[in-house]
Amino acid sequence: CFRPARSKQVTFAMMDRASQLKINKEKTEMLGHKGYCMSRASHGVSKGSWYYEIEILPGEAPSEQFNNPHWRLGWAQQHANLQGPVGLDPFSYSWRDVNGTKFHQARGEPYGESYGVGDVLGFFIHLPSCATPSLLRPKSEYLVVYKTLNYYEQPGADKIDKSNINPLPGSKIIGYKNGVNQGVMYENITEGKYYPAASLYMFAKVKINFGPDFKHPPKDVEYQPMSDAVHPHNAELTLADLVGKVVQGSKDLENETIA
Amino acid sequence: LEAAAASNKPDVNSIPTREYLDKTVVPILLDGLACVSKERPADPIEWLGAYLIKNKGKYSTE
Amino acid sequence: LEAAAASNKPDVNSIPTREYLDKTVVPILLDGLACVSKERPADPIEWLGAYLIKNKGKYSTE
Repeated sequence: CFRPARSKQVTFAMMDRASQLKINKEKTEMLGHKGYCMSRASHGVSKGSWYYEIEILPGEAPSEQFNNPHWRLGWAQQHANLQGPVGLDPFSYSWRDVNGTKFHQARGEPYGESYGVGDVLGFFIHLPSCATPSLLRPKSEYLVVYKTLNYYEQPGADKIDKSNINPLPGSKIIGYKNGVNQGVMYENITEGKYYPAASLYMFAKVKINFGPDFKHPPKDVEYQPMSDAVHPHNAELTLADLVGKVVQGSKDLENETIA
Repeated sequence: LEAAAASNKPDVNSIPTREYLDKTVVPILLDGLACVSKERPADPIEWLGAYLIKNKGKYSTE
Repeated sequence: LEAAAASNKPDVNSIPTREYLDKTVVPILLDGLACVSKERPADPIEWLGAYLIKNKGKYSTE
Protein backbone atom coordinates (compact mmCIF):
# COMPACT_ATOMS: atom_id res chain seq x y z
CA CYS A 1 0.00 0.00 0.00
CA PHE A 2 1.06 3.57 -0.60
CA ARG A 3 2.40 5.56 2.26
CA PRO A 4 3.86 9.04 2.13
CA ALA A 5 7.52 9.14 3.08
CA ARG A 6 7.99 11.09 6.28
CA SER A 7 11.13 12.30 7.87
CA LYS A 8 11.88 11.15 11.39
CA GLN A 9 11.74 14.72 12.61
CA VAL A 10 9.15 17.38 11.96
CA THR A 11 10.44 19.68 9.19
CA PHE A 12 9.13 21.40 6.10
CA ALA A 13 8.05 18.59 3.79
CA MET A 14 10.11 18.33 0.61
CA MET A 15 7.32 16.41 -1.10
CA ASP A 16 4.45 18.48 0.21
CA ARG A 17 5.28 21.92 -1.08
CA ALA A 18 4.85 24.01 -4.19
CA SER A 19 7.87 23.01 -6.26
CA GLN A 20 9.05 26.58 -6.86
CA LEU A 21 9.65 27.14 -3.15
CA LYS A 22 13.26 26.73 -2.10
CA ILE A 23 14.01 24.87 1.14
CA ASN A 24 17.38 24.66 2.87
CA LYS A 25 19.21 21.44 3.66
CA GLU A 26 17.87 21.31 7.22
CA LYS A 27 14.35 21.85 5.86
CA THR A 28 13.74 24.68 8.28
CA GLU A 29 14.07 27.72 6.00
CA MET A 30 11.98 28.49 2.97
CA LEU A 31 12.29 31.07 0.23
CA GLY A 32 9.31 32.16 -1.86
CA HIS A 33 9.04 32.63 -5.60
CA LYS A 34 6.73 35.20 -7.23
CA GLY A 35 3.04 34.33 -6.67
CA TYR A 36 1.71 33.00 -3.40
CA CYS A 37 2.40 29.32 -2.86
CA MET A 38 2.59 27.05 0.15
CA SER A 39 4.50 24.36 1.94
CA ARG A 40 3.19 22.15 4.69
CA ALA A 41 5.15 20.54 7.50
CA SER A 42 6.11 16.88 7.31
CA HIS A 43 3.73 15.92 10.14
CA GLY A 44 0.18 16.89 11.01
CA VAL A 45 -1.95 16.69 14.14
CA SER A 46 -5.57 15.63 14.54
CA LYS A 47 -6.07 15.85 18.27
CA GLY A 48 -4.74 17.80 21.23
CA SER A 49 -3.03 21.18 21.60
CA TRP A 50 0.04 22.01 19.55
CA TYR A 51 2.32 24.96 18.89
CA TYR A 52 5.02 26.05 16.46
CA GLU A 53 6.86 29.26 15.57
CA ILE A 54 7.90 30.99 12.37
CA GLU A 55 10.50 33.72 12.23
CA ILE A 56 10.26 36.26 9.43
CA LEU A 57 13.63 36.56 7.69
CA PRO A 58 14.72 39.30 5.27
CA GLY A 59 13.61 38.52 1.72
CA GLU A 60 16.07 37.61 -1.02
CA ALA A 61 14.70 39.30 -4.13
CA PRO A 62 16.95 39.00 -7.20
CA SER A 63 16.14 42.60 -8.13
CA GLU A 64 14.24 45.61 -6.81
CA GLN A 65 11.16 44.93 -8.91
CA PHE A 66 10.63 41.66 -7.03
CA ASN A 67 11.32 43.20 -3.64
CA ASN A 68 7.76 42.99 -2.34
CA PRO A 69 7.64 40.09 0.12
CA HIS A 70 4.45 39.04 1.91
CA TRP A 71 3.45 36.21 4.21
CA ARG A 72 0.32 34.26 5.06
CA LEU A 73 1.07 31.73 7.76
CA GLY A 74 -0.97 29.27 9.78
CA TRP A 75 -2.42 25.79 9.59
CA ALA A 76 -3.57 23.76 6.58
CA GLN A 77 -5.05 20.35 5.93
CA GLN A 78 -3.82 17.88 3.37
CA HIS A 79 -6.38 19.11 0.83
CA ALA A 80 -5.40 22.75 0.96
CA ASN A 81 -4.08 23.84 -2.40
CA LEU A 82 -0.30 24.31 -2.51
CA GLN A 83 -0.47 26.77 -5.41
CA GLY A 84 -2.01 29.55 -3.44
CA PRO A 85 -1.88 31.24 -0.06
CA VAL A 86 -2.78 29.52 3.20
CA GLY A 87 -6.38 30.53 3.93
CA LEU A 88 -7.60 30.20 0.33
CA ASP A 89 -9.99 27.28 0.79
CA PRO A 90 -12.04 25.48 3.48
CA PHE A 91 -8.93 23.53 4.54
CA SER A 92 -6.62 26.27 5.73
CA TYR A 93 -6.41 29.29 8.03
CA SER A 94 -3.84 32.06 7.92
CA TRP A 95 -2.62 35.34 9.38
CA ARG A 96 -1.20 37.88 6.92
CA ASP A 97 1.59 40.40 7.46
CA VAL A 98 -0.36 43.32 5.95
CA ASN A 99 -2.77 44.79 8.54
CA GLY A 100 -2.61 41.53 10.50
CA THR A 101 -5.60 40.28 8.49
CA LYS A 102 -6.74 36.67 8.91
CA PHE A 103 -7.88 34.50 5.98
CA HIS A 104 -10.14 31.52 5.50
CA GLN A 105 -11.88 30.49 2.26
CA ALA A 106 -10.14 33.48 0.66
CA ARG A 107 -12.07 35.88 2.87
CA GLY A 108 -10.01 38.35 4.87
CA GLU A 109 -11.10 39.76 8.22
CA PRO A 110 -9.40 41.98 10.79
CA TYR A 111 -7.42 39.96 13.30
CA GLY A 112 -4.11 40.86 14.96
CA GLU A 113 -1.15 43.14 14.53
CA SER A 114 0.71 43.39 11.27
CA TYR A 115 4.17 41.84 11.23
CA GLY A 116 7.41 41.88 9.29
CA VAL A 117 11.10 40.98 9.20
CA GLY A 118 12.46 40.04 12.63
CA ASP A 119 9.11 39.11 14.14
CA VAL A 120 8.46 35.64 15.51
CA LEU A 121 4.92 34.40 14.94
CA GLY A 122 3.52 31.60 17.05
CA PHE A 123 0.63 29.38 16.01
CA PHE A 124 -1.40 27.40 18.52
CA ILE A 125 -4.06 24.91 17.53
CA HIS A 126 -6.49 23.08 19.77
CA LEU A 127 -8.33 20.06 18.37
CA PRO A 128 -10.62 18.30 20.84
CA SER A 129 -10.79 14.58 20.25
CA CYS A 130 -13.52 13.84 17.76
CA ALA A 131 -15.74 10.80 17.62
CA THR A 132 -13.81 9.25 14.77
CA PRO A 133 -10.01 9.34 14.93
CA SER A 134 -8.43 9.94 11.53
CA LEU A 135 -7.08 6.41 11.30
CA LEU A 136 -10.58 5.03 11.40
CA ARG A 137 -12.18 7.11 8.70
CA PRO A 138 -13.06 5.49 5.42
CA LYS A 139 -10.71 6.60 2.67
CA SER A 140 -13.53 8.14 0.65
CA GLU A 141 -13.88 10.92 3.20
CA TYR A 142 -10.48 12.17 2.19
CA LEU A 143 -11.59 12.81 -1.35
CA VAL A 144 -12.83 16.28 -1.55
CA VAL A 145 -13.95 18.61 -4.37
CA TYR A 146 -13.50 22.30 -4.32
CA LYS A 147 -14.72 23.55 -7.66
CA THR A 148 -13.02 26.88 -7.90
CA LEU A 149 -9.62 25.35 -7.26
CA ASN A 150 -9.36 22.80 -9.98
CA TYR A 151 -5.94 23.92 -11.08
CA TYR A 152 -2.86 22.19 -9.69
CA GLU A 153 -4.67 19.83 -7.37
CA GLN A 154 -2.74 16.90 -6.02
CA PRO A 155 -3.63 13.56 -7.59
CA GLY A 156 -6.75 12.15 -6.00
CA ALA A 157 -7.74 15.41 -4.37
CA ASP A 158 -9.73 16.69 -7.34
CA LYS A 159 -13.06 15.24 -6.27
CA ILE A 160 -14.34 16.88 -3.16
CA ASP A 161 -17.60 16.10 -1.47
CA LYS A 162 -18.49 19.27 0.34
CA SER A 163 -20.95 17.42 2.54
CA ASN A 164 -17.93 16.00 4.32
CA ILE A 165 -16.72 19.40 5.44
CA ASN A 166 -17.84 19.67 9.05
CA PRO A 167 -16.76 22.04 11.81
CA LEU A 168 -15.03 20.54 14.85
CA PRO A 169 -16.79 21.99 17.91
CA GLY A 170 -14.44 23.46 20.50
CA SER A 171 -11.46 23.64 18.17
CA LYS A 172 -9.50 26.87 17.86
CA ILE A 173 -6.43 28.60 16.47
CA ILE A 174 -4.56 31.34 18.34
CA GLY A 175 -1.79 33.53 16.94
CA TYR A 176 1.12 35.00 18.90
CA LYS A 177 3.39 37.84 17.85
CA ASN A 178 6.69 37.81 19.71
CA GLY A 179 4.96 36.00 22.55
CA VAL A 180 1.90 38.28 22.69
CA ASN A 181 -1.44 36.47 22.36
CA GLN A 182 -3.42 38.09 19.52
CA GLY A 183 -6.71 36.45 20.53
CA VAL A 184 -8.61 33.53 19.07
CA MET A 185 -8.06 33.64 15.32
CA TYR A 186 -10.64 31.01 14.34
CA GLU A 187 -12.76 28.54 16.26
CA ASN A 188 -14.89 25.53 15.34
CA ILE A 189 -12.59 24.98 12.38
CA THR A 190 -13.06 22.31 9.71
CA GLU A 191 -12.45 18.90 11.27
CA GLY A 192 -9.47 16.86 10.19
CA LYS A 193 -5.71 16.72 10.44
CA TYR A 194 -3.75 20.00 10.41
CA TYR A 195 -0.21 20.73 9.30
CA PRO A 196 1.80 23.85 10.06
CA ALA A 197 1.78 25.75 6.78
CA ALA A 198 3.54 28.77 5.35
CA SER A 199 2.76 30.59 2.12
CA LEU A 200 5.13 33.17 0.70
CA TYR A 201 4.70 35.94 -1.86
CA MET A 202 7.60 37.00 -4.05
CA PHE A 203 10.98 36.30 -2.46
CA ALA A 204 9.85 36.28 1.13
CA LYS A 205 11.76 34.07 3.52
CA VAL A 206 10.93 32.32 6.79
CA LYS A 207 12.52 30.05 9.33
CA ILE A 208 10.26 27.55 11.04
CA ASN A 209 10.74 26.18 14.55
CA PHE A 210 8.76 23.14 15.66
CA GLY A 211 10.28 23.13 19.15
CA PRO A 212 10.72 21.87 21.77
CA ASP A 213 12.73 25.06 22.41
CA PHE A 214 10.78 28.13 21.39
CA LYS A 215 11.78 31.79 21.35
CA HIS A 216 8.48 32.78 22.94
CA PRO A 217 6.88 29.73 24.52
CA PRO A 218 3.22 30.62 25.29
CA LYS A 219 2.48 30.88 28.99
CA ASP A 220 -1.29 31.11 28.80
CA VAL A 221 -2.09 27.79 27.12
CA GLU A 222 -0.97 24.20 27.52
CA TYR A 223 0.48 22.65 24.40
CA GLN A 224 2.81 20.08 22.95
CA PRO A 225 5.58 21.27 20.65
CA MET A 226 4.99 20.26 17.03
CA SER A 227 8.28 18.35 17.25
CA ASP A 228 6.37 15.76 19.30
CA ALA A 229 3.90 15.15 16.47
CA VAL A 230 6.10 12.25 15.35
CA HIS A 231 4.67 10.18 18.21
CA PRO A 232 0.94 10.16 17.36
CA HIS A 233 1.96 9.84 13.71
CA ASN A 234 3.95 6.69 14.37
CA ALA A 235 1.28 5.35 16.69
CA GLU A 236 -1.20 5.70 13.81
CA LEU A 237 1.02 3.90 11.32
CA THR A 238 1.86 1.16 13.78
CA LEU A 239 -1.74 0.61 14.75
CA ALA A 240 -2.94 0.67 11.15
CA ASP A 241 -0.46 -2.10 10.40
CA LEU A 242 -1.47 -4.08 13.47
CA VAL A 243 -5.18 -3.89 12.75
CA GLY A 244 -4.54 -4.77 9.12
CA LYS A 245 -2.65 -7.89 10.14
CA VAL A 246 -5.24 -8.96 12.69
CA VAL A 247 -8.03 -8.49 10.15
CA GLN A 248 -6.07 -10.46 7.58
CA GLY A 249 -5.43 -13.18 10.14
CA SER A 250 -9.09 -13.45 11.03
CA LYS A 251 -10.02 -13.67 7.33
CA ASP A 252 -7.53 -16.45 6.75
CA LEU A 253 -9.10 -18.27 9.65
CA GLU A 254 -12.59 -17.84 8.23
CA ASN A 255 -11.49 -19.12 4.86
CA GLU A 256 -9.90 -22.15 6.47
CA THR A 257 -13.09 -22.86 8.38
CA ILE A 258 -15.16 -22.55 5.24
CA ALA A 259 -12.79 -24.78 3.31
CA LEU B 1 -37.41 -9.97 7.10
CA GLU B 2 -38.63 -8.22 10.22
CA ALA B 3 -36.18 -10.17 12.27
CA ALA B 4 -33.44 -8.95 9.97
CA ALA B 5 -34.58 -5.36 10.46
CA ALA B 6 -34.63 -5.76 14.22
CA SER B 7 -31.13 -7.18 14.27
CA ASN B 8 -30.03 -4.31 12.09
CA LYS B 9 -28.56 -2.62 15.13
CA PRO B 10 -25.04 -3.97 15.01
CA ASP B 11 -24.28 -6.35 17.81
CA VAL B 12 -20.70 -5.85 18.98
CA ASN B 13 -20.24 -9.60 18.81
CA SER B 14 -21.19 -9.96 15.19
CA ILE B 15 -19.55 -6.96 13.51
CA PRO B 16 -16.46 -7.59 11.39
CA THR B 17 -13.05 -7.61 13.05
CA ARG B 18 -11.92 -4.18 11.85
CA GLU B 19 -15.03 -2.36 13.01
CA TYR B 20 -14.95 -4.23 16.27
CA LEU B 21 -11.36 -3.17 16.98
CA ASP B 22 -12.03 0.39 15.79
CA LYS B 23 -14.99 0.67 18.13
CA THR B 24 -13.34 -0.86 21.17
CA VAL B 25 -9.57 -0.66 21.61
CA VAL B 26 -8.16 1.40 18.72
CA PRO B 27 -8.90 4.89 20.11
CA ILE B 28 -7.18 4.25 23.46
CA LEU B 29 -4.32 2.41 21.74
CA LEU B 30 -3.69 5.39 19.46
CA ASP B 31 -3.10 7.55 22.52
CA GLY B 32 -1.34 4.83 24.47
CA LEU B 33 1.16 4.05 21.70
CA ALA B 34 1.89 7.74 21.18
CA CYS B 35 2.67 8.00 24.90
CA VAL B 36 4.84 4.87 24.91
CA SER B 37 6.76 6.19 21.93
CA LYS B 38 7.32 9.53 23.63
CA GLU B 39 8.03 8.28 27.16
CA ARG B 40 9.97 5.12 26.31
CA PRO B 41 9.24 3.61 29.73
CA ALA B 42 11.49 0.96 31.26
CA ASP B 43 8.90 -1.80 30.78
CA PRO B 44 6.83 -0.74 27.76
CA ILE B 45 4.40 -3.69 27.79
CA GLU B 46 3.63 -3.37 31.49
CA TRP B 47 3.36 0.40 31.08
CA LEU B 48 0.89 0.11 28.18
CA GLY B 49 -1.17 -2.49 30.04
CA ALA B 50 -1.42 -0.19 33.06
CA TYR B 51 -2.24 2.77 30.76
CA LEU B 52 -5.18 0.88 29.26
CA ILE B 53 -6.61 -0.10 32.62
CA LYS B 54 -6.08 3.33 34.13
CA ASN B 55 -7.52 5.36 31.25
CA LYS B 56 -10.27 3.11 29.97
CA GLY B 57 -12.98 5.26 31.56
CA LYS B 58 -12.16 8.08 29.11
CA TYR B 59 -12.99 5.89 26.14
CA SER B 60 -16.58 4.88 26.49
CA THR B 61 -17.50 2.33 23.88
CA GLU B 62 -21.28 2.72 24.33
CA LEU C 1 36.89 -5.05 17.27
CA GLU C 2 34.74 -7.10 19.60
CA ALA C 3 33.86 -4.02 21.58
CA ALA C 4 32.75 -2.30 18.38
CA ALA C 5 30.58 -5.28 17.47
CA ALA C 6 29.02 -5.26 20.93
CA SER C 7 28.18 -1.57 20.82
CA ASN C 8 26.72 -2.12 17.38
CA LYS C 9 23.57 -3.42 19.00
CA PRO C 10 21.25 -0.43 18.85
CA ASP C 11 20.23 1.09 22.15
CA VAL C 12 16.46 0.73 22.48
CA ASN C 13 16.17 4.34 23.61
CA SER C 14 17.84 5.83 20.56
CA ILE C 15 16.14 3.92 17.75
CA PRO C 16 13.45 5.69 15.74
CA THR C 17 9.90 5.55 17.00
CA ARG C 18 8.40 2.99 14.68
CA GLU C 19 11.18 0.50 15.19
CA TYR C 20 10.97 1.12 18.90
CA LEU C 21 7.28 0.23 18.92
CA ASP C 22 7.92 -2.74 16.62
CA LYS C 23 10.57 -4.05 18.99
CA THR C 24 8.68 -3.50 22.23
CA VAL C 25 4.89 -3.66 22.12
CA VAL C 26 3.89 -4.69 18.60
CA PRO C 27 4.46 -8.47 18.91
CA ILE C 28 2.32 -8.86 22.03
CA LEU C 29 -0.31 -6.48 20.65
CA LEU C 30 -0.58 -8.52 17.49
CA ASP C 31 -1.47 -11.59 19.55
CA GLY C 32 -3.54 -9.60 22.04
CA LEU C 33 -5.65 -7.92 19.36
CA ALA C 34 -6.21 -11.23 17.60
CA CYS C 35 -7.42 -12.71 20.90
CA VAL C 36 -9.64 -9.72 21.74
CA SER C 37 -11.30 -9.83 18.34
CA LYS C 38 -11.86 -13.57 18.67
CA GLU C 39 -13.05 -13.55 22.28
CA ARG C 40 -14.97 -10.26 22.21
CA PRO C 41 -14.82 -9.94 25.99
CA ALA C 42 -17.28 -7.80 27.97
CA ASP C 43 -14.68 -5.10 28.67
CA PRO C 44 -12.21 -5.20 25.77
CA ILE C 45 -9.89 -2.46 27.04
CA GLU C 46 -9.60 -3.93 30.52
CA TRP C 47 -9.21 -7.37 29.00
CA LEU C 48 -6.38 -6.26 26.68
CA GLY C 49 -4.64 -4.41 29.52
CA ALA C 50 -4.74 -7.53 31.66
CA TYR C 51 -3.57 -9.64 28.71
CA LEU C 52 -0.51 -7.45 28.27
CA ILE C 53 0.45 -7.58 31.92
CA LYS C 54 -0.19 -11.32 32.22
CA ASN C 55 1.67 -12.36 29.08
CA LYS C 56 4.51 -9.85 28.95
CA GLY C 57 7.02 -12.47 30.15
CA LYS C 58 6.61 -14.35 26.87
CA TYR C 59 7.76 -11.37 24.84
CA SER C 60 11.27 -10.51 25.85
CA THR C 61 12.27 -7.25 24.24
CA GLU C 62 16.06 -7.67 24.32
